[in-house]
Amino acid sequence: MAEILLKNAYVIDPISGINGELMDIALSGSRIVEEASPKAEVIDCHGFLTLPGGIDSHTHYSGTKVNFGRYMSPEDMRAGRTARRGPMHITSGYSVPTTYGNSYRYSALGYTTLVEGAMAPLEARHTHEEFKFTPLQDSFANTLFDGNWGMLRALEDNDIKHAAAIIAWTLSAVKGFAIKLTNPGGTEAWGFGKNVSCINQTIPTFDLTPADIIKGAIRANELLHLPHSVHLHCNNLGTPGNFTCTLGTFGHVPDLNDKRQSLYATHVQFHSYGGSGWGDFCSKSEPVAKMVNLRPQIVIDMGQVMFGRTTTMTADGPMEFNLYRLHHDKWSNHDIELETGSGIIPVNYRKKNLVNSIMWAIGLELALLVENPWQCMLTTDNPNGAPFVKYPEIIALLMSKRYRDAEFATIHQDTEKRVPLPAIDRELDWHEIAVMTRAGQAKALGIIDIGKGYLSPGAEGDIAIYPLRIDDIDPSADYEKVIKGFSQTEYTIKRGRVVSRRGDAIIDGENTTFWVKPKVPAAYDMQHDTAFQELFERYYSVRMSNYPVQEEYLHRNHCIETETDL
Amino acid sequence: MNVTITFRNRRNRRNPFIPIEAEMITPDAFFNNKEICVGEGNRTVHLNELADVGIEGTASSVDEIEILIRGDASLVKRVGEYMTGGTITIEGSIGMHCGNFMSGGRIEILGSADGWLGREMQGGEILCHGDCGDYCASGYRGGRRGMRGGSVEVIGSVGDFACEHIAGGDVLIHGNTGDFACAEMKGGTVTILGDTSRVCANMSNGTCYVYGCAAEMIPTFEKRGTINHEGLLFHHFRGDVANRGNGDLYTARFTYLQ
Amino acid sequence: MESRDVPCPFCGCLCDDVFVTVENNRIIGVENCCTLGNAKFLSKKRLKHPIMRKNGKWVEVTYEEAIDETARILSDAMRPLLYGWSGTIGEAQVVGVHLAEEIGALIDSTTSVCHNPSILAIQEVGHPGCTLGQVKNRADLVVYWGCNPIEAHPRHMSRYTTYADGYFIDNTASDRTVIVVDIRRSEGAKVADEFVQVKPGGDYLVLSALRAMVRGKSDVVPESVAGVKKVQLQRVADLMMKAKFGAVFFGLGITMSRGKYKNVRNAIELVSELNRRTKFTISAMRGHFNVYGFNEVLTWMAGYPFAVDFSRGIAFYNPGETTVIDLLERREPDACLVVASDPGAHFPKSTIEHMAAIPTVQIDPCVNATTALCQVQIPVAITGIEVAGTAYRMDGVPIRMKKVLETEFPTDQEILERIVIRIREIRADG
Amino acid sequence: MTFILSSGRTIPQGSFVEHKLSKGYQRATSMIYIHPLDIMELGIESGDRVHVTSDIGSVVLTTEATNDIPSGCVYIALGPYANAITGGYTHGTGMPDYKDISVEIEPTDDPVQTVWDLMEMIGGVRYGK
Repeated sequence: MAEILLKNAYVIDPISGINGELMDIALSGSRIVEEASPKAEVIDCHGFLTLPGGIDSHTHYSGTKVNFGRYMSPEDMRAGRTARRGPMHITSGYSVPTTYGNSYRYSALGYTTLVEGAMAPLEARHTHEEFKFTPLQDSFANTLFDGNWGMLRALEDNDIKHAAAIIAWTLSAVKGFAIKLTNPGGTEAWGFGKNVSCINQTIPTFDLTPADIIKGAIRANELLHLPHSVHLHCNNLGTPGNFTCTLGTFGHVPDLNDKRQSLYATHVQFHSYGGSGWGDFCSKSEPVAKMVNLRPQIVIDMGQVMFGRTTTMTADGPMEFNLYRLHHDKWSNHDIELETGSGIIPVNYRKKNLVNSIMWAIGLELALLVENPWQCMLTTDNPNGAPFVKYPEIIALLMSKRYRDAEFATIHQDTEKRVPLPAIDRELDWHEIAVMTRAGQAKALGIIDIGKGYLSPGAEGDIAIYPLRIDDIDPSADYEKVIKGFSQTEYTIKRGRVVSRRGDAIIDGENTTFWVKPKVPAAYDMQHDTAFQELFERYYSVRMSNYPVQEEYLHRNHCIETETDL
Repeated sequence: MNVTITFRNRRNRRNPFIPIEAEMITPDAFFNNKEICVGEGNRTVHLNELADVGIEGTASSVDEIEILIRGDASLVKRVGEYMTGGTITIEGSIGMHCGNFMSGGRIEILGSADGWLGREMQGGEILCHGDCGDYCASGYRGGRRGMRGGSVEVIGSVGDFACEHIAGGDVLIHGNTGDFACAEMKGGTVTILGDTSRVCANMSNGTCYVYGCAAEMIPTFEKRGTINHEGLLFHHFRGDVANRGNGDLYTARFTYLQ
Repeated sequence: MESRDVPCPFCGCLCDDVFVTVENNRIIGVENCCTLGNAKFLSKKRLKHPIMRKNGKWVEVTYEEAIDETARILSDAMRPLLYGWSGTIGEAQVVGVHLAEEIGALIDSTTSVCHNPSILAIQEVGHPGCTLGQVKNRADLVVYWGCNPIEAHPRHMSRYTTYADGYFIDNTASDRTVIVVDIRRSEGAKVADEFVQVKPGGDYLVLSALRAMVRGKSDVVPESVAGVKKVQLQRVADLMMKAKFGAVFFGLGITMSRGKYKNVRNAIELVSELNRRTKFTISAMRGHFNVYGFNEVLTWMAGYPFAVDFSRGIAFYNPGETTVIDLLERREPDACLVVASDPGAHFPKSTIEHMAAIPTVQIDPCVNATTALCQVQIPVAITGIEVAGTAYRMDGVPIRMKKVLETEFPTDQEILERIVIRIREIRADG
Repeated sequence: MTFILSSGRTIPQGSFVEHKLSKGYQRATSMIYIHPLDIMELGIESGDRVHVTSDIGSVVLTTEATNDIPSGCVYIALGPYANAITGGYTHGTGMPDYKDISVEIEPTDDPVQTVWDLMEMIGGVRYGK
């Protein structure tokens, strides 16, 4: 088995309780071990910052919607082309790069694990096909249930166990990882061009409110003992005044799990808006962060917006249509029968635009106002707020008040009156950044047990070594060095092999797909449930037998089996 | 500095129909003393392999560079791409994408130009004495803005989709255009001295004059009466109403497909 | 032996409920399938061994020799073209894309001559669409524009629209209105509630008129547009606005006629406009069973759905320049590999003349019109009957094709992989 | 007489797609659909053969009268016969003009060629008989 010995690594490993120690790390095969044999290849890390491989707990990089973002955007494709070089394939695309583009660029940033934010079960095969061509990262798929007719009918009957059984069957069938709710109820209403406006409004086609769906899914999730919690994209994304909806949603979340949160709320920046319209649009990051601080059962991610062109894509079809009406640019929509929706539009976040400037501030405020970094993950909801290649800049903004002030001086001048950002002095430290970019994700996703997010013996050999000697850098002043250091690892190691070196991918793949399979008693096995079969028979456009993602699509994979309370 | 590039006959090349990708033929590249390489299919070759290159004199700015292209350049693509100054004169015809993205300087083509002449041009001038292919002064696939500035003048006729997505600049076409000239027009001024068809479809802004006949008029333009322009009577249309447009189309004559 | 729920490898509908009976490794019965699919399942004729043209005559050769010759042709070429792909599975298409990348080739698919304009239009204005089940369960208005489902996608109407009941459509006969727009009274037009007959080339104008009407600007529209009376246009516009869920399907009638992608763009913009008032979707009636799959594969690998030129080491895309018809018409390619399609039967004369003039190789199970243009043909197993793998339905739903017969023929994927290996060997030898 | 020709898919053409060299495919793709009034005007009967000529070339086809197509227009299935009169110019879009082609039609006694014949005319070599 191949062995590597990393010498002189300056390690920050929050899960193992290591905060800046010069040490050696031994790798054998795909894992970290106590010690390596003399045969091990030695890599001298020269005291460089060494972290567990980065984990992106919410990113859109694979599947039907992402690929349609590429398909409809030749102007984005030509904006990021690289030639074939060594083992690296050609890449295209800036905000929605090709699969290889995603993989190489994430790897250069030290990321080794990605969670696809939204996989429609009916089109899951597509997501898994792209996972295969994202060779340098492990993949997990959040699976959409917001408009799942089977689940909605069970919840209408207040039969949580039945809802859980449908979730269990679907997750196993489509090789998904977690329950994703995107604008619950809203995507179903969008089937007839409608939306929901608050969590307590009954949706048009089922006798349920979004709150019913969220509460039901959270309870079902815990019945199934899934590694991750419910992963929620709240209702009313992007509308002025939506923070009340966000607070209302958070208020419904019980604390059901002692190992992790009970709700992961994603891209909360887009859900922390005040005002009654675009005219008095303002930041409500403070009440939202305060709520998170009071409720340890909630974890959020930022959904940071950065200025420039990008492509927005979400299962939230009605929201994308509203964006289209604002921008009158190209608009794609793709409803998925019995399950969910989706929409895509390109956007350009501009500093001159007041709303965009406020959005930029809100994301940063959330990260700075949430006291516990384990409760706020660093994301851009890639590519919605910005392409992930902007992460180093976001890290620097969080670590440097001076950088934030310098940026603030360049944005729309009225922003100051609408946001609390200028008054926030907090500067995050290296340890907090390590939490928000890997350790916190591992905990929130519930994947520490499978060796993710830390560097002790037994962990997966996923490591990022950045050319940063942190004792020599004052991030508050040297933010340019922070950006540069996080932009390109010295080494990225995946499953115990060096996959990327100073920005170049050097081998072709060590990725694994992780999926869950709740163990369900026969009485709750939907495979043999006649009402469930009938749903397929009568309303789906594919046969039930052709629906599950076959083994052939899982080249290397790891099935996480869970015991259930059904 | 005077640069003369004389393309040799390619009969002895393996396949003389393979186009030459010559984005490096710009005053800027010669000013920066770059080694000029071109693409011939999947091979990259030195320009000297395909053309005789003569350089006389020196230049202290890009504007002092004059490039003369002789020989058969009708399959040579992307000449003048991204040029910022200086001049290029082409004695014969030129291949596709001549003057793409140019922001300054001048290109004069004594023969004809193939498709995508002056695509996404930002500034400078192009004068083509012959005809021009499809997508003259247009945009790129998926792009919402085509030509943004500068001027294009074509003495002959142009193909289909001329000035598609145009958002700025001036275009003057002495001859006729093909179908869908000025489609999706967003700005700028286009003057067509000959005939055209389905002109200004889906336009949202900008101004177009047609001195000949606009055949198969888009039926969703609002008639605003007649005006006198340079001594001639023009029908004034506003539209495209289907697209909430506020563009102005002036045409001497028009027909509908009824 | 009986196989249920077999997806049909004919058209973009990918009906996945076919029942196939096999005896002695031969298909003896096919149920649930349309005429077109039946013919494919029951087809028996095929080429039994690789063939090569030597001194103007066809001779049988071994797979090894055919592959070696193909590899030599491709590695020697300065502007190789890899064309076809729509009749094979994603797993083989992936190898094709890698091959194109490796040798600096042009790669294009049959999309180029069917829904290429739809893609160009989508790239300008996007695509408000949905899966087919959404139409089946919700659409109370269906519009077939420039397409002819009865002849090209025979089960489309019975599975998703005219004859299909759905969750919110209790009785399809009374709850669904069907409009057909075409230049001729097609079979579909005969069963429509409203038939709009447009003069050839007039679709764009009619679409513009409808858009203005949906905006409430009927007053600008002349009394007749491209052969359609204004009163009928107003009636159609009203039906559209009144619908709870409208679904437009369009086909080659608008992609191939004058204006090409501008027609499709206008149809999409009509649908986008209608969404301001009600719910509307639009979908292309894709032809080959996996034509959409190639678009998906090339997009995630290279960033563009078709017509990619890898000759300069990066992916370059510009339909009209890098599309198969233009390339052949300008006589650029100096070698051609055809996989899983039949350009000989579908391309304009002048373009296949060039194919016949250069070394062309075909990978296909059957002798077809393209055979005559080739130097080499390599027969393979039949995808979707003898080979399993991924195909994408016209609405983007991926479906796994099944293998119902055993075969000794190699698959497209295997042949392509062997060609890649052979090319590497040739290059290593210098 | 001048007509506007369009080509497209038909059921018979589709069902013979796997047998491009069969008589059935030849029949399905060499049929030209034309309005009965136009048939009368040409002075022939449905089933008679005609020479169809475009800017690109000429091909012999068999007529089939139908009221489904307006007078002045003709329709043919996609295939080698349609291609013989279709040009390769795409207006810079990649898509040739398979529809709205202006053609001249006149009666003829010449036979309909086979698919192999058509392929050989452009430089191909038939395989088998």
